[in-house]
Amino acid sequence: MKGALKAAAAAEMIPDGASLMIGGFMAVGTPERIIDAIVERGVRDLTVIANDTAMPGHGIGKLITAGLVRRVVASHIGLNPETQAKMIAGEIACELVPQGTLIERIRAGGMGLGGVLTPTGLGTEVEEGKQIVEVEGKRFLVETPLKADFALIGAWQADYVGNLAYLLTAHNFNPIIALAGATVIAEPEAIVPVGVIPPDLVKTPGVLVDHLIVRES
Amino acid sequence: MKGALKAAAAAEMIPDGASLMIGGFMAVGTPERIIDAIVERGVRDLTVIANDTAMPGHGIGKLITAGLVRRVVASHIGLNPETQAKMIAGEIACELVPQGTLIERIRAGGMGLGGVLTPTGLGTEVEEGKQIVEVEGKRFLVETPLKADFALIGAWQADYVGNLAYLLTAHNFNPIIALAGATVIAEPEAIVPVGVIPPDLVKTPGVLVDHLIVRES
Amino acid sequence: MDAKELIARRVAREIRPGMLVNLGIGLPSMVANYVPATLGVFFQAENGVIGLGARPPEGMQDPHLTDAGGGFVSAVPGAASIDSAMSFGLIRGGHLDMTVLGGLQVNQAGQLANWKVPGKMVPGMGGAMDLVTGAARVVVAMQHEVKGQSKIVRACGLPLTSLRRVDLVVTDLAVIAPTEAGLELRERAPGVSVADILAATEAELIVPADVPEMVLAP
Amino acid sequence: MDAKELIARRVAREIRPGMLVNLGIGLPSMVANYVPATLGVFFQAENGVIGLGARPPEGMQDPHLTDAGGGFVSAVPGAASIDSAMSFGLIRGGHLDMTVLGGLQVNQAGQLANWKVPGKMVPGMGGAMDLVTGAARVVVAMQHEVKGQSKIVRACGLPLTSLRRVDLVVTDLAVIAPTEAGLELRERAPGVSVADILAATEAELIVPADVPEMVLAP
Repeated sequence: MKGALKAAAAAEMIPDGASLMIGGFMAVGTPERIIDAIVERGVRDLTVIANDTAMPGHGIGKLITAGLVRRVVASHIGLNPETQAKMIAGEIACELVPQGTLIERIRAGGMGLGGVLTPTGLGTEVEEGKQIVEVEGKRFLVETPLKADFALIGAWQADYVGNLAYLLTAHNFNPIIALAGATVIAEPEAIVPVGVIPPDLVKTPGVLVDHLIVRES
Repeated sequence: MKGALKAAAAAEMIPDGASLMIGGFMAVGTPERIIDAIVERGVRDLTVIANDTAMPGHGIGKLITAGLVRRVVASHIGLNPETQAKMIAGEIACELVPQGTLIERIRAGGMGLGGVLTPTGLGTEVEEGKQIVEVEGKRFLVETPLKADFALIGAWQADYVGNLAYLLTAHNFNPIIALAGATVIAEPEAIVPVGVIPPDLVKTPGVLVDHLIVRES
Repeated sequence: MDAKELIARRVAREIRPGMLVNLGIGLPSMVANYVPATLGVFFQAENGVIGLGARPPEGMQDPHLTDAGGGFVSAVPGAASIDSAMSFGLIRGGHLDMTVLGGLQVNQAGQLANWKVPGKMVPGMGGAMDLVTGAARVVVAMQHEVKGQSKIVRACGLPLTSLRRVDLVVTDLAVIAPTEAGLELRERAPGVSVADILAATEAELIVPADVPEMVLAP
Repeated sequence: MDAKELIARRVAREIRPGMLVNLGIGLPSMVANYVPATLGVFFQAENGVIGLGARPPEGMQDPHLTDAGGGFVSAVPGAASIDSAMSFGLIRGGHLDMTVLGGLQVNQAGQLANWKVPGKMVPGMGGAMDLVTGAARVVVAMQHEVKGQSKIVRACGLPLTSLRRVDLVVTDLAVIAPTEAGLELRERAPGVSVADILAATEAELIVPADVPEMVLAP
């Protein structure tokens, strides 16, 4: 059984300089209350690993606007002009990663694999500086695994075991980053009694989740 | 929309010498009606890629007993003495693969990855003859991807789009082999109207499934 | 009919019954408007759904159901939710039957550049590199020229998206099929001559004796 | 109390509240009998469930709910279904807090052999190699000797399961902790002397001044 924290208490756990994997795709499925609490607390020099940086005023965009992020590993920052401006100004270091490679690198980190062998990026700028291996006569990039100090999850339902279920396109990176954070904090839309979520609907087993955020009213 | 075939019609598609990935763990989640039809038809020289070969009289065990299998790629054959006897007699070639490596090799084959970088098997007999790569100072075995001519899936519910849902421990290899068969044949316990399976319960999207087996009464 | 609608209507005719198709943001997304529901085509949004449907009526939007551009969409009966690993597994593994993407340049070898203009536009490649590398069929939908400059070039000045040769390029002037032999001119837009196309194209085109006019989806 | 029950009761005391634990087939599976439900421990069956429960009463078996040996089990409230890729992702990624496995031999370096007796028993490694390589804590539960031969040996004659040094070995005679320095004798079974253990052990043991008697779970 896990207790449920207020978002502010979760933000207290996150030190300056921490690396955060954050779920969501253009802020859909992003844990907004945790993000608001991080902004409120003013945690600095964060590394954010996520699909994108959303747009100003939404999800990860709030962290960017508040100047709390020093490094971004993402597949797309095109819809957040602030991220691009800060990257060009040298305030944020951006590593841009093909989306399918990014999610597999996170999965590899979370599942104890040594990396990802992918054809994506071969012969492009993405290849630069990377190891290439040949398997059965074909060449593949070796992409390194990714882990983070914290994974911040947006979920639909949780129970007090920590099991999580997601809705529709709000799955995205969430079930994968839950494997790769040293500490996993989930912000569900609702917390239901144990036994309410059918075992076959659980996408993140509770054993992966360290803390739940309680619904604040 | 996909029509539903009788198991015998599905078995007709499978030629001698075909490679089959078959779902199930000790015959739990194995498509028994397709297997019965293959035995009935007497397809020969099959390669079977599966977690195990079950036990005589159950699931893949029926293919072994009937002498239809020439090669097995599995993690465990210990509960089927016939597989072991035929292996020792040289009638079946067995490649034994750690279970976690086997499922990742199938996933890699189905998802267009070049292979699997795993620490499992390093320094053991499993390492013999395999490429080793070093990533960030750690050594990993390079395990090759696996694909097959057919994936034979045991499922709980299907709809006529081909979407599949599974129950409890009958998931096992099924959702993964659905990615790696050139032709995917699913044997559900029930076929329900399109729209009945909630999108969040679908573990195998219908676009992966080529044929459904109708319930025979 | 404006150039974008013409391109979308022509691309729509590439789509076969039962296909799984991914449409990029912008022009490519317009293709869905010209694909009849009776074809049984499933659209994938790489952010997490197979069975993308039309924009929902006002008041019926669900914040958990959006497309890759972040816009509200609906789901058709038989839709499936997928996480990002499954989504890109389908793409990289060749289970996606067709992707339609915008382009900045296509070179003589049929390779696409569409993700970066160094020093100007560095949005990140998103899913484009995986889509072009992995999809069973890659269709580029773009205007033939930009500011009087051909986008079909001998060599891409912009960074490549993938080494993979795309399968078809549909522009407001022409349909071009990259092949091992080179860029084959296959069709002309209505009212456009082969000479017009050659004049607007920097790359060398293989021109067969007969170049029919495009047939557009209704 | 027979040897197996003694081992199972001692291993049970290694399990901490809230852990995710995988118990191997045979002797290790007996450990669950001595873990109180109040600990909130979740058992994983690697074939696909977290929250494995007791064998169901006759007539209440579900053919979709079995353990890794193929036997009928139940699921506790809060259980989760997992496919094999997730199951071994949890194992290889270190999310499994403890695995308890049987053993054929443990060598001086604390490495385990438990999957093959060449020429005699070649069942395949199943999940054992991933479990030993990946679990956060590996506990070997086995009899100290077989047919008068020590199973704690200087060098394994049998093929290794993993290069990884296991964390604890619990036998019917002793508890031994493999460390960087070697195999440390930690506890004696009730009524067994250090001399008895040394006599039954081929490998060299580090013997501290005080070797307390095992405390068993009730």
